[in-house]
Amino acid sequence: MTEAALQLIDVHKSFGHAKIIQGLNLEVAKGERHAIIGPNGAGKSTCFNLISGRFRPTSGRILLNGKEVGGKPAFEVNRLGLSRSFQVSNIFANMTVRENVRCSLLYSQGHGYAFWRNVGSSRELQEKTAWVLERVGLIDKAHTPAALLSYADQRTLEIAMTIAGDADVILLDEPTAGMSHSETEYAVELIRKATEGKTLVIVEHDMGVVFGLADRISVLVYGEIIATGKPEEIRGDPKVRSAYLGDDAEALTLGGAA
Amino acid sequence: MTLFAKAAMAAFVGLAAHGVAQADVKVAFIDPLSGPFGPSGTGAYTSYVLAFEHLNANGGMNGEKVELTGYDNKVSPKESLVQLQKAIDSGARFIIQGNGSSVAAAIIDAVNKHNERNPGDEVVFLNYAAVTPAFTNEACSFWHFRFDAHADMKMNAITDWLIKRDDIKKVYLIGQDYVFGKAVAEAAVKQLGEKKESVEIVGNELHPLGKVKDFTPYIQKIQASGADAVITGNWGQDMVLLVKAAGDSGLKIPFLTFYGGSLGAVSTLGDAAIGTLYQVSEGITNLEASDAQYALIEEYKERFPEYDYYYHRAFEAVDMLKAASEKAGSNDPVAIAKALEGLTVEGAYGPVTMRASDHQAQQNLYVSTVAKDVKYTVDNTDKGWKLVENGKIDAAAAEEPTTCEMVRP
Amino acid sequence: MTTNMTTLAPSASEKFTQRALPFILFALLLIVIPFIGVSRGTLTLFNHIGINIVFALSYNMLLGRAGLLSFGHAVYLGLGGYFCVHILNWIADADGSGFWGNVPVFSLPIFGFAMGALAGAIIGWPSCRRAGTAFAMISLGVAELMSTAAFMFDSLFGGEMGISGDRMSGPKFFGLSMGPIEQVYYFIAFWTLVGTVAMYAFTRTPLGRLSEATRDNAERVQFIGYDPTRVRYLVFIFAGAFAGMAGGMSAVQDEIFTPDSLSLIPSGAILIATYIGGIRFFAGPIFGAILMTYMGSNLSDYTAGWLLYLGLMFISVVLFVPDGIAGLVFGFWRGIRSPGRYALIGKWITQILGLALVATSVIVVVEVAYRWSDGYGDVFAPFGFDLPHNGALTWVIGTLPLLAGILILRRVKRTESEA
Amino acid sequence: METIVFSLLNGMIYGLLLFMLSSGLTLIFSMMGILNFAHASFYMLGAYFAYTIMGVTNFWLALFLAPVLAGGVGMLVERWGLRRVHVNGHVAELLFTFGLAYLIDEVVRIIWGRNAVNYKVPEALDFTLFTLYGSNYPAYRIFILFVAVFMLVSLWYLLKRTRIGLIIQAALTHPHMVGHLGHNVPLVFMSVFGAGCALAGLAGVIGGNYFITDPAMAVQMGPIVFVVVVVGGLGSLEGAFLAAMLIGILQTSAVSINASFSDIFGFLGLTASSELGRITVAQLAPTLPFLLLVLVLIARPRGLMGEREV
Repeated sequence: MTEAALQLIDVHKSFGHAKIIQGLNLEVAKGERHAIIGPNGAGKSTCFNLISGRFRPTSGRILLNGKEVGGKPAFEVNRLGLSRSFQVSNIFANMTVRENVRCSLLYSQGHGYAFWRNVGSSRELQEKTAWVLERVGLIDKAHTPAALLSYADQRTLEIAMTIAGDADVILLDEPTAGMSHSETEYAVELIRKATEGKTLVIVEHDMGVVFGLADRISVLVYGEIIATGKPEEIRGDPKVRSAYLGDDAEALTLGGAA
Repeated sequence: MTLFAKAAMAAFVGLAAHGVAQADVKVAFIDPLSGPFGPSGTGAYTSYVLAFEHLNANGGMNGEKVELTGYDNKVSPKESLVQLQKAIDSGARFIIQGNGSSVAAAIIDAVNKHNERNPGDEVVFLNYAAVTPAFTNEACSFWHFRFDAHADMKMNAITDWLIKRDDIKKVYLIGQDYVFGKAVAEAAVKQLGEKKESVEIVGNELHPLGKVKDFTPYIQKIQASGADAVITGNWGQDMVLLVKAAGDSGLKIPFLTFYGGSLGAVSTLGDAAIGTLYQVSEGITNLEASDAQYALIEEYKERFPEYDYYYHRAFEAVDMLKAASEKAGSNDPVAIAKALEGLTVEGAYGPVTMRASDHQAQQNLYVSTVAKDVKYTVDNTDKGWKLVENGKIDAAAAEEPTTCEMVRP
Repeated sequence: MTTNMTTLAPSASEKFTQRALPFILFALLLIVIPFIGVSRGTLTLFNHIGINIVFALSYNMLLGRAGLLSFGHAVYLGLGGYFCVHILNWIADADGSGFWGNVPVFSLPIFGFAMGALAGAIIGWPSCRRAGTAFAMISLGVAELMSTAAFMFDSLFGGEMGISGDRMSGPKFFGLSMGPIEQVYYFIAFWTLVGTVAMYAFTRTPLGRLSEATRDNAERVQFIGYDPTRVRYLVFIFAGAFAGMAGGMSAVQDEIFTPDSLSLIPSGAILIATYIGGIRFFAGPIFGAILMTYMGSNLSDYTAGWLLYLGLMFISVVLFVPDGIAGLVFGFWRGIRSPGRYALIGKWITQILGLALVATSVIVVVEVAYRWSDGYGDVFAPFGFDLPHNGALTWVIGTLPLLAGILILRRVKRTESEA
Repeated sequence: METIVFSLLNGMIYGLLLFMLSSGLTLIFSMMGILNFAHASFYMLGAYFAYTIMGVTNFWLALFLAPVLAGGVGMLVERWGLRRVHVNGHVAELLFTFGLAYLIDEVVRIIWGRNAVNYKVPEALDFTLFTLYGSNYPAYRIFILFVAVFMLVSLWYLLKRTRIGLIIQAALTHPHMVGHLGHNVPLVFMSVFGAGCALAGLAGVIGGNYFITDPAMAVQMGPIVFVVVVVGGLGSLEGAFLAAMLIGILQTSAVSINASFSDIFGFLGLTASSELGRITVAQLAPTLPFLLLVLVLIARPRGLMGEREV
């Protein structure tokens, strides 16, 4: 068996007395596109925060490419090849789109904390910045301050920053939240293109996106994964259906049909 | 010429009505004129304004009018240097300053350097209140003249008076924790040891400069020590709060101070000041004096009701400047500096001599205390300063030797 | 791909006009100043302006660029300056021999830089672990601690008298004896230019960019592979270093340092200068330093109320022009080149008129109040008008223009928001 | 023994004054996130208002009226100043109050002059209450104690037993919640700011004649108030109380200790002849609060009893 890109073994997380994550086990293979779904408050965001180093797990192990990352600070996890986006746009608002992307590239391009180099003089850095912007279609807005972008463009920038650093594991937290139908379609296409050959873990409410994109899906309910499998397996799983009541269950079906 | 000073001068001297008089000798007054230390600087500035006004009315310096300009240094040594440069630039050749030994040290240093670097363009520094002894000892300069008695001399006056009081056997020293406060304490220890061994120093305390809000703990230490008198070099708020806390705690022993006469102390203390607050100075308004002196005091109070006639030495300094210019027959700063050396003028409260060896003025000192029923009151209260018994210390008795090795041009 | 690059990065000519040209003009201006026949006093003022430009720019590395509000930046200027004054004395004592005997006074800012960096590295270590208000409070505590402690160590800080030195000692550099103020001017001008260029260059380095990223969003910085604490710490060291460099310049110019140069007062002053200048622009602190240095040493000649004017100005900037002088200047520059310039010019003229009216009233009231409160019977008499505190005319001038001005300004604002 | 008793007593009174001053700032800081640099200026205003009112009427009216006036000024400042800069963030708010402190200082100088004013303890309270170890104890100090305790109890009652108190308490710990409770947030903010300033004004009324009423009193008190708030911890009046008492007693007792570093650290080889060895604990007294501030912020950012980090 090939080594998993991401592996969570019996991870627990509690805040005070509130047990948010209770024994999470998850394995994402290299190159796999994995979606995590579940009702609100199931702990999806917490799960991302644990993986990306924002929170420290109460117990359990988190392995990234076989290396323990649980409890490591976020920047170290990032350096080990994991990059994530945020549910609420989390960008450098006072900087231009180009600067946002350029900053996201600095570490992977080996610039470290350098104070003896001009950012403008590195040809590779300029080219890579332009390449990323081109790829996500923000090249025309390169000089716009990020705060002035439209909502959808800010989401796109969020994705651009996430994929910029050449991480091989990408975590996207509801990338299409709040987008219109056409914007969503565009974003899905973008994600598909940009994460080619990479491992992708995505949290998403839009079942169309989930079923269109994911190779495998995990269902997270009350801090536990109740099912993992291919989209069609999940769709038919009675446990999942009972977890999703009403509209959400319908969404599940619709998503499958789409 | 600055606008503020111009407006002030116009109002004070009445020049506005008569058109601008020809000003040939420019004098710069560099001290705080605004901000928290503004009052002490302005008190002295007004004294100089009146003194120069009288000088100009009496023929000026060798017939030339004197123009006084105030420069606000915000008691910062650095800012003082900027103002000094501005003053020199506008033609001032005499610099007056007094508030803060750190500022004075910076000005002495800068004047020395300026005179060395710009021969033919010399300036002279007339110090009226910075009393760190070093300025007329190891750090003396030909360009610096001090019209106030320095800390050791004032201490001499205090200790001379103190040893005559047989009821004072235990003395407590308290001062601000910096060069000046330490110098005061050192001088007190040394002089008391030499003059009267039986006087015991029961405490020698330094407190942080300008940071103590409640002196009660210190007062309690003084009370516990059984002291009969306290000697302090404190000034400003540290002075006022110290005696205030003493009053509150019922500590009724003499506080021998350098700056008890500074603005606000008497009014803050109220009746508690009587018999507890003592100061040493070169003169107080309630001494026997000529009618001319009384007239001057009254004129000052009328012109500047917010202040009291306190900076007597400002008037002495201006008198000496005039005498020196006449002796030299010129208004050239170098000639006047040379003429000032060894010069004696007859002041209102006794002769004043500028000792040639260190440029330290020698004059009588007076120990006084607060009393009611006096001719001139202070702080708009019903109290004023009154000479105490044995309070007059002759210039000769207050004199201190100097270690100055004067380098003359 | 290459075509994209050329469209993204500014062209060579843009780079020249936007980056190199301002510095070349700045350098030319610095060289020309002594030739226009200024007095020694003015040169002294220029020297202090130069020192404050470097100091304010170094402060803005924290406040504007890294988003760190410090109330103790003068500590680094002070420590750098003290070190340099000590070096001045070592140079004088070495008398031409040994290491210090061969150090030209001209190079002092380098030592100040090193000392500032060292101080920044030591003090920054605990304080940069926190950002925001906690950082501000730590800096306040550190400033109070340092300035009080300085009074306790006389051999290092010289007590309230401070430590002074003589800049004319040591080997000459380019034949400069450093005695006359003109020579000191060139020394200051040189280092002001060096400091300004270096700090501008810093903004273009990866670390400089990261400091802005950390200001905008410290959390996100972690997810692009950087430790925000480390970024802050490194920037803090540099800010301290450049402040120390300004201290070295000041040591040569004033030849004295006193413990109060470490206190909250100069730290607060540079905060005000930087903010009034405009923290969002690189050039902002330069404007602020020039204006504040000039006001600080000259405004007090004209009015006893200069502190009040300073406070009013600062508050007005915080309230109405958060981008400071630089924001106004660049806004004006953009405005006159925009197509709608005529409408804009009309608006500006109205605004200036409104401001002038407000200012007239404020000045009259303040000046009359100060004279009244001084109690010398001195009367404020601008342009020959007597304005006593009990004159009707005084209060007419003190109120009517104020009201008219406010009305005009509000009207402009309203039409602006309607448009 | 007498040193300890006096240190504790005086330290407690100083601490209570500090608490009165900083409780208002704790409320403002915790709820609105504004580190009000001008807070001590309201303390000064309280003292000056009281001085003026006392000149016209009497001390007892001043005791009531001066804090109200100071609070009124505070509300105006909030309404016409702070609210406007609020959109520009906390740094702008802080800078606004920083400038305001300058302004109030200068205005006080214009109105009341540059020198200390003669604000006296009222005659009814100007007597010696008792004599302890040969030292008189002024009745006014005990009066301060009473006023402070009265204020403490009222504040406690207001916060724990009234509806508005509950809202404020909720807002202290969860500042974002107030809006969701359907309350008029600007009004709540304005009232809290005014109340905080009134508390500072009250401290000024009873502290101004205990210490000294001059234009420098704000600058001197300012930084120490921050220390109390930060050391006490955000959102915690109990913490502010503890910190105020701690600092009051610490500073007052340190003054009476004459031991020098060489006495304390002699075992490390520090000699009395060295500069470090000569420093005494008494000399260190004014630096202690700031040392405490820095240490607390580094080691325990939430302060003694804070709910949140600063």
